Amino acid sequence: MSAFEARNLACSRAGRRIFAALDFTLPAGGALILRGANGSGKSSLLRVLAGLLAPVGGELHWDGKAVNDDPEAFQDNICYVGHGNAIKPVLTVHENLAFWSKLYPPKSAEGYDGLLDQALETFSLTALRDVPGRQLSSGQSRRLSLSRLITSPARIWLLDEPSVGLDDVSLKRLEAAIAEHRAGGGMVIAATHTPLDIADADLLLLQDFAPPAIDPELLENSW
Amino acid sequence: MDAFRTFIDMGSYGDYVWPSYGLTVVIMAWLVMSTLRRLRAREQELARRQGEFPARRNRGGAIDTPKDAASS
Amino acid sequence: MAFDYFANPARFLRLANAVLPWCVGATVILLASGLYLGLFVAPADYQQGESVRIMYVHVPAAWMAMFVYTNIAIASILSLIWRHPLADLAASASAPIGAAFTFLALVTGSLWGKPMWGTWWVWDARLTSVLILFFLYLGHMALTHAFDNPARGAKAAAVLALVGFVNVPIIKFSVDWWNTLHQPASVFRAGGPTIHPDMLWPLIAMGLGYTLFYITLLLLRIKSDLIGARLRTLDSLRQDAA
Amino acid sequence: MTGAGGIIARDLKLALRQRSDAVMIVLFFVLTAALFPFGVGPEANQLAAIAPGVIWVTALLAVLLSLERLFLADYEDGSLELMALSPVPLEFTVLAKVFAHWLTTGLPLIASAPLIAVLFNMPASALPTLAFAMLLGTPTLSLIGAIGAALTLGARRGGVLVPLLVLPLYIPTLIFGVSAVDAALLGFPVRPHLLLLAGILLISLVVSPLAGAAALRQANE
Repeated sequence: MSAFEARNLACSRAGRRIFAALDFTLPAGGALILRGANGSGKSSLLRVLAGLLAPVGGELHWDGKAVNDDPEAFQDNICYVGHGNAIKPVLTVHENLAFWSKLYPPKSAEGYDGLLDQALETFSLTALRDVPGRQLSSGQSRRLSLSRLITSPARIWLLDEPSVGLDDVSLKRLEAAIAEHRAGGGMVIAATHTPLDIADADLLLLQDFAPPAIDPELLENSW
Repeated sequence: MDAFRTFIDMGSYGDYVWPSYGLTVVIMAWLVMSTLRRLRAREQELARRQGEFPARRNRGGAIDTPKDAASS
Repeated sequence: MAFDYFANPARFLRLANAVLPWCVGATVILLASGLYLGLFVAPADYQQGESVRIMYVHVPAAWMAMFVYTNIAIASILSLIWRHPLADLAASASAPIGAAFTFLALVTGSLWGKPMWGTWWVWDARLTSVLILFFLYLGHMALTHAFDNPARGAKAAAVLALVGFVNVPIIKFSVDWWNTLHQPASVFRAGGPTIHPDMLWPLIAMGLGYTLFYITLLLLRIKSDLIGARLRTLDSLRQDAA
Repeated sequence: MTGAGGIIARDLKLALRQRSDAVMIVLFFVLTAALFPFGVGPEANQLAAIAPGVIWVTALLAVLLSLERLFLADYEDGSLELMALSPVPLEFTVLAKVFAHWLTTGLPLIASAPLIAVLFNMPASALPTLAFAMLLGTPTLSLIGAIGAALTLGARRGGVLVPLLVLPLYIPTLIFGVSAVDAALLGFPVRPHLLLLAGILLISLVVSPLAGAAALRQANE
């Protein structure tokens, strides 16, 4: 069965180590919640997992194979929802979603149209379908950004503060979508401050992987 | 004295030859000065702050850095 | 791998400290003998008279302009492909030195040109190419320092240096082409294959002297940047402690 | 490749809905060129002589002005990250975005160049060569400009930095672009000039996606 694994992962930003010796194993259908103070490296970890940021040490494994052997092939397995909503103000809700969805192969055989409608329905955006991006509230923008998850064929969802700006109803919808994704063998890794109700999720506390406050070796041997 | 004057005159091209050499000296000297000044300042600051953390002095440099700390 | 050896700064510093005195000594000797040969031994040119002595500071500067840019391009490849940490420092430390030499080549070329052409500046193919090279240097330096994260600046500058390096021959060719369209071929030929040996020796001495001068400064600047990086690490450690 | 097509279609749709951007670039082109007669005097022969140079230099500046919108908005709203993660290779993404950029700036510039030629009293016989040279040269301007735009994402003073990085690299295109039109005006063969422009375009087609993609990856880090 496929699993997503991180071994001895280390990351630094602007020459400053933020976490080190980080390990986790996520089985199919698993969920991992990242917690930690501001600046503890939750976002950086997600960006490392997505392949946007190169780790300074350690490796990732997918299906028992090292991700580094073929990073491009691995990227088909992830759907990343970051801080930026990537919504163009002059495109409508539907156009925005359609553009991102069509960069990927369709999730199911019935093609894009049904998927797009389903995604908009999931996050109650159907009524806003033809509204241009500039008229959306921040919560609505977040929902539109999240709706990419529904059309994506990816097995791993990487969510950076997915619940920011969401009302209670939308939050419930997100939790339901996550549960459904996991039921189908998908995996979710989410960084969040607000309580997100995800059944038996593993918890990863980033402060457990903070580098030692003073690292003399680093001091002598770093560029 | 005359030999010196003809040397300075450079066959009436002195106005061009000496500024060329002069500017070369000035620019190269400036490169050296600015490099040394920055090096000295940083060496002094490092010496001043070395005691700030109980860093293990590791003059031998025998430990191979994981290529990581790189690029900072 | 040989260049992996210097992936450790302490090791690099030890080697640099050992080599530096020799570099300084050789630089001084070469520049002194070059100046002596150029100013006292070399004969005046039968056409250009004593003004030809500008050649001994001008031509090596023009060589260095190209040589240093080539070095930056090589360092950029090492940085982008092998991510060698020394390469970024070498590139960023080289750029101001190369820019200074390029500037010298331009000004001394102009000072040499004034008595020959009667004006300070002609759009001579050679001078024009060097002027553009100077702009490439300025762009590289500006980009290196344009980011809050020095690593990002170094990587961006490496990409720029490689793009610039691909473009240098194209720029040279296009400027030559443009120049022949618009101007009679220049009477002014710096150096050339039929140069008198008494003129060649000071040129070689100065050229080697400039090269060693560059190497000396490069080592000093890398050393200084290494200390700077260590100070930054100290800063972040202090922040973490706070 | 369908993905790259999608990016072109999207950028064109964006440009169409923000038409004022492209219109501004063309206006800048015409207005700047129209300043030259005030600088050098209204004498017809003189204006005709400098026309090719003025058209190329102002076109170059107009392209420079348009470079900011190539990646900046996508960088700021997170689109660039998603593009880097998509199955479309980032090199193709760069090419697609450059192509869309050229369609919305280079092409309008080519279309409005004859207007300036007429204002400068340039003989109509050279117009086909001017159009053809611009057809080969303006894509190069977009391609090289993309490298500068990508490299300066996230930089302090990115806006003033781009001209410093890009203008020196524009010089070969400027030289051969002008010399082609000059040759046409003087009745010399224009083929070699155009071939050189095409050669530079080919080199840029290889270098720009590679360098641009590398720069975008750095910006996303």
